[in-house]
Amino acid sequence: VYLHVDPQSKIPECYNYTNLGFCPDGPNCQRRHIRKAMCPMFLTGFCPNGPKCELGAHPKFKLGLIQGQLKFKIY
Amino acid sequence: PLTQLTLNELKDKPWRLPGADLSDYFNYGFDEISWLAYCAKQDKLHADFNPAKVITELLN
Amino acid sequence: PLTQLTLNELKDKPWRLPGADLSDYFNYGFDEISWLAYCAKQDKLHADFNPAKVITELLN
Ligand SMILES: [Zn+2]
Ligand SMILES: [Zn+2]
Repeated sequence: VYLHVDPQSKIPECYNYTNLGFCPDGPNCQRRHIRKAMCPMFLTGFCPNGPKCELGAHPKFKLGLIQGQLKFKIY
Repeated sequence: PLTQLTLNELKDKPWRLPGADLSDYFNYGFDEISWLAYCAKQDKLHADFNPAKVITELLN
Repeated sequence: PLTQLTLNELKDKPWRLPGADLSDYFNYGFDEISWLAYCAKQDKLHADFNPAKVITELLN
């Protein structure tokens, strides 16, 4: 049995794309842009499934960890 | 959307467990109380939102 | 909101160019408009329903 190793898998996931939903570097970004669907409940504000949710991603729109040129301030 | 009632019906409240990350469950910086306050404001039918009751329930 | 300013500050908006793939820039099926709306909601709800603020209001 072959374990197929995706050469992309060593590239870290893009924080902006995953958490903020936008990365200004687009296709030129050095990090991976992993396309996801958002959990519709989480989009509303709350999903009881938490980290085990299978309805979609629960992106953390968190500030202060942003890489690159995007600068967000939320208070 | 999940309302106050639904939240109270959930027997397990895994976001309260030690080590749980609230932001895995709540978006927009909500926690349990602020989420309930938001639901109450969203839904005028839940104008019976009673802060004292919410706090009491949370502490139980 | 500040998030909107930030996007406007980007001189190039390469995702608008012909042949650009929006999903290279925007995740979750967002486009420029829906993403800005999402940011605005983040801004607003963080400000209005910040847990500390809600608690303060409940106790007053
Ligand atoms: Zn990126
Ligand atoms: Zn979910």
